[in-house]
Formats: sequence, C-alpha cells, structure tokens
Amino acid sequence: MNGAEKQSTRVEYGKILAQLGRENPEIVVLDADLSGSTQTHFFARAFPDRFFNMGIAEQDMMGTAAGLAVAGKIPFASTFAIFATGRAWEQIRQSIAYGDLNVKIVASHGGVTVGEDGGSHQGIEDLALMRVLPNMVVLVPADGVETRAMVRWAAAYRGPVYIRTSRQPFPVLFDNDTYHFILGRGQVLREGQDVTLAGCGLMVHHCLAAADLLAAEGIAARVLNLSCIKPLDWELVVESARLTGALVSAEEHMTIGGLGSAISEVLTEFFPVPLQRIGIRDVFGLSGKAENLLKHFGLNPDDIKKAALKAVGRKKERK
Amino acid sequence: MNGAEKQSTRVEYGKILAQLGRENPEIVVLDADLSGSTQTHFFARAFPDRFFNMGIAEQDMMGTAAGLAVAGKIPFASTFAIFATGRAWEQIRQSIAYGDLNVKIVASHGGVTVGEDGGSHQGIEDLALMRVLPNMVVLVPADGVETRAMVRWAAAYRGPVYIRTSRQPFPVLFDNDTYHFILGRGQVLREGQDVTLAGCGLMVHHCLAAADLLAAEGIAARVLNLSCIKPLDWELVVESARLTGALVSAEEHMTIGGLGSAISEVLTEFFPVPLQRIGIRDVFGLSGKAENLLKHFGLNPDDIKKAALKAVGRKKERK
Amino acid sequence: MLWPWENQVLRLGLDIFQCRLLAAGMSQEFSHLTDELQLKEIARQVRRDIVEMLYHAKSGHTGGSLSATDILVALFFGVMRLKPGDPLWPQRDYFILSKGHAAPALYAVLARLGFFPREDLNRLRSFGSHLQGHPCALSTPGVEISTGSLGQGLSVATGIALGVRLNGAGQRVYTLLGDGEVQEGQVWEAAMAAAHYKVDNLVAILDRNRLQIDGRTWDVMSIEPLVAKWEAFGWHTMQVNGHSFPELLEAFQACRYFTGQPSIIIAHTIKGKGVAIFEDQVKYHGVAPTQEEYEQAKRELGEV
Amino acid sequence: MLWPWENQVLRLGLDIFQCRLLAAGMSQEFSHLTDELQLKEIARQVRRDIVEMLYHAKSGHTGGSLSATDILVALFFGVMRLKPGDPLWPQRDYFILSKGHAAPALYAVLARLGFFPREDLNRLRSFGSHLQGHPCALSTPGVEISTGSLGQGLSVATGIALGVRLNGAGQRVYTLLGDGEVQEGQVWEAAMAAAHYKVDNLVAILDRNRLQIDGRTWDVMSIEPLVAKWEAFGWHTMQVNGHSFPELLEAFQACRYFTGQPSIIIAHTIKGKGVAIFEDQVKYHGVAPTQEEYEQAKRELGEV
Ligand SMILES: Cc1ncc(C[n+]2csc(CCOP(=O)(O)OP(=O)(O)O)c2C)c(N)n1
Ligand SMILES: Cc1ncc(C[n+]2csc(CCOP(=O)(O)OP(=O)(O)O)c2C)c(N)n1
Ligand SMILES: [Mg+2]
Ligand SMILES: [Mg+2]
Repeated sequence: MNGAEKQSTRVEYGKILAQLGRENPEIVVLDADLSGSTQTHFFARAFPDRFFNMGIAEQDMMGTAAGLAVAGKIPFASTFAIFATGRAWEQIRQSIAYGDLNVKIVASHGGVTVGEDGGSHQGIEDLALMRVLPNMVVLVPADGVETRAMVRWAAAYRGPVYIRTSRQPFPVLFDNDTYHFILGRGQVLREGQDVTLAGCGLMVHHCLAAADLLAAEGIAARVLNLSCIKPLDWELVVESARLTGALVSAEEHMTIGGLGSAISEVLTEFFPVPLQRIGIRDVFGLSGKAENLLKHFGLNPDDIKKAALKAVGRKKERK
Repeated sequence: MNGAEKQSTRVEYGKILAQLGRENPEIVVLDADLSGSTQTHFFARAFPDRFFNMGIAEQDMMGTAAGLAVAGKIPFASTFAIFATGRAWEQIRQSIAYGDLNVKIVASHGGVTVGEDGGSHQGIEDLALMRVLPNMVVLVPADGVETRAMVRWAAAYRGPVYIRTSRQPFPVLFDNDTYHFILGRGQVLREGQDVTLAGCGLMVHHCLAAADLLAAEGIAARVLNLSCIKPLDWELVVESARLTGALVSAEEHMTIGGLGSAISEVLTEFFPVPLQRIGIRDVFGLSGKAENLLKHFGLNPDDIKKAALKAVGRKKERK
Repeated sequence: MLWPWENQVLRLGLDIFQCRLLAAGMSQEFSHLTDELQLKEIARQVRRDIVEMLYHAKSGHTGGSLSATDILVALFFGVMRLKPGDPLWPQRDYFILSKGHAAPALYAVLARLGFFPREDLNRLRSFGSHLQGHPCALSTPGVEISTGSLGQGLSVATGIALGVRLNGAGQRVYTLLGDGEVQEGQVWEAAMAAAHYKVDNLVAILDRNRLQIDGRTWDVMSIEPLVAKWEAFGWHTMQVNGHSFPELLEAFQACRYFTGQPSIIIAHTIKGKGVAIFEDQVKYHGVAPTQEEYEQAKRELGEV
Repeated sequence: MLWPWENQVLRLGLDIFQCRLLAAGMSQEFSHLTDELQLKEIARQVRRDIVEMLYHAKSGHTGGSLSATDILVALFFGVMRLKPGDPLWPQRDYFILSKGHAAPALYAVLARLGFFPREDLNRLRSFGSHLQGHPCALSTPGVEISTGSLGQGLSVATGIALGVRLNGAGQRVYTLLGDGEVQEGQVWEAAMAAAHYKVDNLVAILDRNRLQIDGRTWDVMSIEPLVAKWEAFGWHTMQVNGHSFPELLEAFQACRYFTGQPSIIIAHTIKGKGVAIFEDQVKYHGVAPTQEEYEQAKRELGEV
C-alpha cells in the first residue's frame, strides 16, 4: 500500500476503458454530454466509431445501450451518478435489468465531494437506487487499482453492472500486481477485534485513518473494504460481527438504502449486533469545498472514530 | 374492526379526493392517462378545470405538479407506482423534494397483486425509491379507512407526500370514527410478547392472520401496522424489539430498501435483535393471478408464520 | 441455439406457416408473402387467436392488439428476415414492440410463424406461462427485449440499429409505437438521436388509432401535427392505411430507398379493428372480451 | 413576507436600481427600462459581476452565464413585474432558470435588483453561502424553484402558468432554456402539454449559443431545425438576436399578442459573450477565469 500517491477513480476508468477498447472490438461507449467529466473522452478519441454521444438525454442513452447489448455489443454508458441512476432509473430497470442485459453503467460524481456544484449534482442516492434492482451488480472502487480491476472484470462479466466513480482523487491503496477483484467479496484491510469499520470508496480511506485514531485510544478496529455493495459479502459481515460484536458503516451516500442499510439487513438477518451508520443523514447536499462538506456531513475519520466508540459502548451495554 | 367488508385503497383515494376537491378549491389533480385505474376520474368529472391529464408523460406530470405547487396550488399527481416513482424519480427528487414543495403523489398498483400485467407493471421498488428522498413522507394505507384519513391529512400537510395504493381491495380494518392518522406513528393491532409482526398495506392483514396461526401454536405475536414508512415510528419498533426480542417485517415490496430495510436500520441503530424480512427477494414480478403470486413470492400468512417461528428460534439461540 | 420446443414445432402440421418455418430453417432467406388475400387470411386468423387468448386470459389489451395486427402480419410475413426455428439467428432483422401492451398480437404472430407452439397462446398471462402480460425477452423466443413501460422501445431499436450497423450485415430494425406513446419524451430523445446518427436501417411504425386509455388523443394530450413533428426531428415520414397490406408493404419497401435518415410509417388504423363492437371504442383498450363479446367476435372473425 | 435582508437592501446606495426597488416596493407596478443604452450599461455591470463572482468561486459556468446575460437583463429590467423587496409578492411574474448552471447571471441580476445584497455575490458556491452552485429556491430570494438538472424547467414553468391562470391575476411566466438542454425529452413533453393546455401566459427563451459541454450542438446531438420543431409542437416561435435589447424587448412585447398558444423566443447568442477570450469557446462552458483571464476580462468590461 502506498498512501502518498493519489489517483482519480474516474480518470482511471477513462484510461482502462480506452485500453479495453483496444483489446475488445465489441466494447462501445455512450455518454450524455459529459465525456470530459466522466473521462470517456479517452475512448471517444481512440475509437470515434464506437463512441456515441447521446447529448443531454440520459434516458435515451440507457435505452440505446440496451439495444447495443441486444445486438451483441458490450456497452459502457457514463454520465454523473445522479443523472445515470435518477433520470434514467426506469430505463435501467425495464430495458436493462429486467432483461438482464449486458450493459455497464459507470457513473462519476458520486457523493458530496462533488463539491461546489451543490445539492442538485451530488449523487447520494445512487447506491440505493441501483441496489434495489435485481440482476444489478453495484460497485464502488476505493482507488485507481480497484477501479481498473473492476472495469476490466465488468467488461468480461455478462450482465448489468453499476460502478460509481468520484470527482476527487483518492490515495492509492492496493497493489496493481496483487489486487484481484472477486464478485461478492470484500477485503479485510486491517485486523482488529474491538469493532469493525466497513466502508466503500473514499470512506475506506477514512476508515483506515479512523482505525489509527482508535488504536491511539487502545481500540483495535477491523477495517473492511466493501467495494462490492451488491452482491454484498455477507459472510465477511457476519464473521466481522461475530468477531468484533459492533460495526460502523461509512459511505458517501445516504444512510438510507445504501451500504449501511445493506449491512443492517445482513446483521438483523444473521447476527444482530450494534451498527452505527456514517453517511448523509436524510438531507440534500450543499455547495462548498469537498473538505467543508465532509466535515459538515460528519464523514471524516474523526466522525467514524466517534461512531466506533459509540458502537463499542453499545456492545458493552448489552452484554 | 370488520374483516368481512372489502374496500379498495385506490377507489377510496379517488372518492375522498373528489370530496376534498369540494372542500378546498386549491386542490388540483394530475394524471398520466391512467385516471380510470388510479381513480382520479372521480375528481376529473367533478372538477374538469382543476384536473390536468398530462398524457403518457410522467416526468412532465411531476414537473407540472411542482409548478402548480409554486403557484400556491395543492397538486395531487397519480399514475402507477412503477411509473410515478421510477420514470419520474429525478423530477420528484430535483423539482419536488429538493425544494420541499407541496406536491402529493398518490400512486396505484403497488406490489405484485397487480397480477396479470406482469413484472413491468408491478411496482415493488417504490418505497425504496421514495424513502431515500429527504423531505418525503412515505405512506402505505392498510385499508380504505386509513386511505381516506391519510389523503385528508396529506391535503392539509405542507410538503411532499407519497402514498401507495393497491389494485386489489383489502378487508376493512379500522373504524372510520375512531381511526386517526398521526405522522410518524404506527399502531399496535394486537398484543403479544413472543414476536412482533410489522407490516404495511395488504401485508398487515396477512400479519394478523399469521398471528392467529401462531396463536394456535402457542406463540403470542404482537402485530404492528407500520403504514407510515417514513418517518418510521422507530420508538414503536424499538419498544417492540425490547418486548418481543424478535421481529418479522412484511411488505409487498423488495426486501431491499423498503419497510424491512427501514426496520433493520432502526434495530441495528438502537436495539439489535433478529428480524426476518418477508417481501420480494431480489427478483422481478411475474404474470399470474394475485393469489398465485402471493404464494409464489412467499407473502402469505403461512410464510409470515414460518418466518416468525424462525425469528423466535433465533432469539432462543442467542440467549 | 436450439429452443427446447423447436423439434416439437417441427412436428406440427404442414400448413403454409410450417412450410415457411422449414424453409427458414434450411436456407438463409425465406420467401415472403406478398399476396394480399393470403396476408388477409393470416391476419384474420391472428385476430381470431388474439380474441381467443384474451378471452381465456380474462384480462389484457384488446383494442391496441387488433389495431396493430395487420402491421405485424405485414412485417413478420412480408418483410422481415427471420428464422423461427432459430430465434437468435445472428443475421436476423429485429422487431421491438414498443407499445408492449399489444403483446397478444405479437405472440399470436410469433406462434403462427413457429417460434413456439400455438397451444401456449391460451396460457397468456397465467402464472408460470412464458407468455407474460407484457413482452419479456427472458421468457419468450422471438421477443428481442422486454417492453411494457411505454416510450422506451425506440431508444432500444436505435441501439440495435447502431449495433448491427457496426457489424455490417445489413440487418434492419423495426419498432411499433402507439400514438399515445409519443407523448413520452424519451421517444423524442430517441427520434433526435436516430436522425443524428443517420440510422437508416431503422423503421418505426406508429399505430395511429386515435385512442389512448383516457380517451381520444386530442382530448387527453394533443399529438398532432405528427408528420410535421417527425419531419422536424429529421425522419423520413410516410402515411399509410394501416389495414391495407399493399400500402404497408409498399411503404416498407420504400423505406429501403431513403438512406441517411430513419423512416417512420404513420399507419392510420382503427382501434379494435376486425370486430365491430370493439372498433374505435375507448372502453376496449385494456379489457378482455366477455363471454358474449367473445361469441360475437368469433361469429365475425370465423373459425381458425 | 419580509426577507431578513430587506431592510439592509433598502439602506443600500441610491443608484437607479435602488430607486426602482423603492418604486417597486411602493406601487403595484414598476417602471420598466426600455432605453437601450441604460440596459446595455446594466448588462455590462452584470457581466462584470459574473466574472468577478466566478473568479472568486474558482469554479462555475462562465460561457452560458455570459450568453444569457442580455436576455436576463431585458427580462428582469424591461419586462417582468416583480417586487425585489417582496420576492413572494403574490401578483408577481415568474422566472424559471431551466438552464440552472447559468445561476451566476441570475444571481447578479437579482442582486442588482435588490433581492439580496451584492456583497453576497462573492460568496457564490462557498460553504454556507445562500448562493448555491445551481439555483436553490430554499436558499435564495427570487429563485422560484431549484434547477440544475437540465430539462425540468419548462414543465415547472407550465405548471406555474396553469396555476396562475386558475388564479386569474394575469401573471406571466418566463423560462430560459439552453440549446443543448432541448435534447432532454422532458422538454418535449412539456412543450406538448403547454400547447395542449394553451398556456399563452408562458414564454420560453432558448439561449441558442450553439455550444454544449462536449462541443458544437451539431457535433454532439443535432437539434435543428429548431423553429420547425417548436412550431410542430404547437408553439408561437420567434427568432431574435439575443444580444439586441430592442429585438428582445420587441419579442417579449409581441408574445402578449399571441393568444391560445405558448411562445418561444429563439435567441441567437454567443457563448461567453462580452469577453473576447471566452466567446464561442467550448472550453469556457464550465470553468472559472484564471487570474490572467480575470484581469483580461476586467479590462474589457471596465469597472463597476
Ligand atoms: C410509461 C408508461 N406509462 C403508462 C402506461 C400505462 N398504459 C398502458 S397502455 C397506455 C395507453 C397507450 O396508448 P397508445 O400508445 O395510443 O396505445 P394503443 O392505442 O395502440 O393501445 C397506457 C397509458 C405504461 N404502460 N407505460
Ligand atoms: C440532466 C442533466 N444532465 C447533464 C447535466 C450536466 N450539464 C450541465 S450544463 C450542460 C450543457 C448544457 O448545454 P446548454 O443547454 O447548451 O447550455 P449553455 O450552452 O447555455 O451553457 C450539461 C450536459 C445536467 N446539468 N443535467
Ligand atoms: Mg392509440
Ligand atoms: Mg448551449
């Protein structure tokens, strides 16, 4: 692991996509007038005949992607998370997921670190919206390495996949040579037996930082990267619940319907222990610098630490 | 309570809406070419000048409703649940919920009891889709009495409200004179200390029937009507968890993101005990008679009973 | 790919449709029907099947299935290149039923062509049947994509047309829209995109039956002038009598000569066409025939 | 309703805008500006404010704010009935910025009219500011509805127009669309509905600056012929030079005489108008001026 170097998940998506375009002529790419932001511009420039800019028409983009899949292509469709999953939800549902079509949706600008554009542009419901769809795989990479692995995996997998990328770069976490993406598997990034911190995307990094803060207070936190939101690695969640007896989930997303919600479903179904959910608590986003917003919405390592202390305290209470 | 008489929640919506139209001239109604199914036809006939059929254009319907609210009207917008919440999700998000506008969305054809029309028409994600929106109240009435009370309440409340109605009639459960809708409050329909059965809509009736089945096996089930999905009566959920130590949630909806998910969030946050979620388990709907589908998807009283036994068993396990 | 029931299909009787099926299985082309009387007879039988299956299902969309029947018969029997014994034949033409609620018409046509046994039709909409209330690609051979939510088919058809164009095999893509359906904005997004990308292997047909659920299109939400709209969106636009096989076939033929833009055929039809009591009646949009209506329809349509 | 800053606003200096504010607060009408030179001077100052606020914010939409400036100035200073001291005045006309990313232009105009203090402008997009990156009705006085997600404003405007028509106070509703924005299908749903319901108190303006994010509209997704499209959707359609105040004012005036249908003014503009380096450059869609560009812009636009 290398905490210093930073990579952007959306840029890594753009680059690997262009690379995959070279390897597989069946890959086609669609965008909705945001190719500079989603980073499909790399592919567009390399393969203009296999790139379709659909203009500002997200619904049509998803339907067209479905059609391309019917014709045997492997379409990747990109725009901002809020427009991909929100504006085109029913197209994804009816034209893609219901027919289990081979469409990959890679949406950028997930979370509040979108920053200055404000509440209308911060996709903080996308995981809830995609998680409720049968057949849909839902992924949130934690760094550039994982992004590349997931996109490569998605191109080979047969079925609908949603991948969320972020506007801001994150530190590099994984090693390119050893990281291997397996559907439905999370990773233990750090061992500990007092509490489990389970995050996705940027929040994985904040969980690791929180684990450091907790260690300073004598609390050993297990840290999970649950980048595969669906299918969730419920065995790892249950194992962690057994081992640590209390969990914190952390996501740049509503605490409703996303990773925290998925974990709480697993816990009550298999091993009910306290869970503190870190995320946006049922309010819309705001304009501001990413760091202001992370602070405002309580998404920083310190917030995770506090939640972990609370979870640990609740565990003791009930014993 | 009167188990014999049946009323349809969508028909009761249609009737009370026409009634409210007489009482309040600010009420306007929109539909998207389904006024015969959603039952807004009563209002349309009585107040043609205040009824706007937007044609088959759900997005525009929601945006127009938002505009009518800006102009001081109290718009009720209706279509099928899947199209209301799915096709127009981002309009509801951006043009209605983000600005906290006074729009009421009353959608019919929630759940799989839609029947023969099949998977494309059965709205089984609507609660997840609406629950993730800040400012949105999410309601699922359990009978005609509750429907009328909720619609009347919604017309007086200032802010966005989503109400799901059903194609099939249910037995009448409440008494018109004594039933009183309070936002964020559930009701205990039956007392019991072994397990809690918490449902909404049709499944409340199935929970009551399951409680009878359980009673025959010596298990006393507490039955809750959690018709107010958001804000959820978390105090009642916690109290029930404390009292009974195990719960079953039951909804005509995905087990992801809806009532069961909301309850699991509350439990892990406040009082972690076993929960079995009865609902559609991550598959799309099918054509068939309502009764075939209830059986196929495991939504009958017998399925709730089995889940309750399992929940009770899990409780013992961990003691 | 062989469908499990293919052999069964092949064992069926040897009327004209079965012969065509055999032919299709053996050569890359099959001979299209162009004889008006033959097509009319097929359409009569398809209508008969539609009424029968809806009567048995006790629910479903009568009016829009009957208005679309002649269009579907013209397309499937007179225009499209298909192999009913090999529904996923890579060189096939594609058909997308954007107005998915007309599924009974599509199923009746597919069954007659041999995509699946005609016996299946009477299990329309029943639990466990592969004939879902609205077309479901995962259950029914010959259904290219699931529809039922209106307004989505034209985008899908455009995507297929773009995809097969990349493959270069000269396939054509057809899609049938309802007239009420064009109120969906996604239709106009797709219309714009298809013209922008000059997908001239795409033909849309608009079933202009003048009715939607809540009434006449002009009472519910006016859609005229349709020709001006489609032309302004860059489409080659034709109008035909949607119950005239010569006109339909000529129009489908003509589309091949308009290159550089997609084509739309506005087919003027009568909702419920073929059974007097159903014709042009808003009431029969989404209800199945009663016993009495069924008997009446049988008398008008004759036997199979 | 009194906004908390209303008194503060009233205490501001007494240039022409403040006088109008006072006038507006005191009578039911306010005198509109029709003098081209005065309007040009206001537009210059608004552009100056836009550049200033974007420079401070270090992000935001330069091109589309500058292309829309003259349209907004013409509307807010020359056409609409408003009371800046009473943003929710029940008799007001309504404006919806459907192309919400041009928020800086709207904010600059609103501030100049006295809806809130001009000091606020330099806190555009910062944490805690009431000036969100895209218009947010709950934070900013004068913003009627939150926008930012393209394609939604025309529906809202139609709804307001229907609502105020029921009230019968003769108010008018204006909305500004981007040219790329009309690729959204919802725009055409709304266009159809507004014509169907004959909302003639609704005027849309289309900022035809020929650019969207990924390039020229005709390269990304062709939208022409625009006039034919809007006419086919039942709208009274006009075209003007979107940087000519006489043409804009005349068009807004003309709309009042077309009854029975909504009107759209296709305003031909230059993206980035007013600062040579930004003009007609796709690059400046969504980036704020650098220090150097800022200095250059100040030189061109002059001081406030
Ligand atoms: C998105 C969506 N909204 C609403 C419906 C419900 N619906 C089914 S058929 C129909 C009317 C269709 O009218 P038209 O397109 O004219 O079809 P036809 O007259 O050919 O039956 C409606 C509103 C739907 N299926 N999909
Ligand atoms: C639904 C939606 N999709 C995408 C975007 C991202 N976006 C912001 S501005 C823009 C281009 C707008 O082009 P145009 O309408 O021509 O505006 P203008 O040129 O006046 O800036 C896009 C795609 C958005 N805001 N909303
Ligand atoms: Mg019709
Ligand atoms: Mg533009």
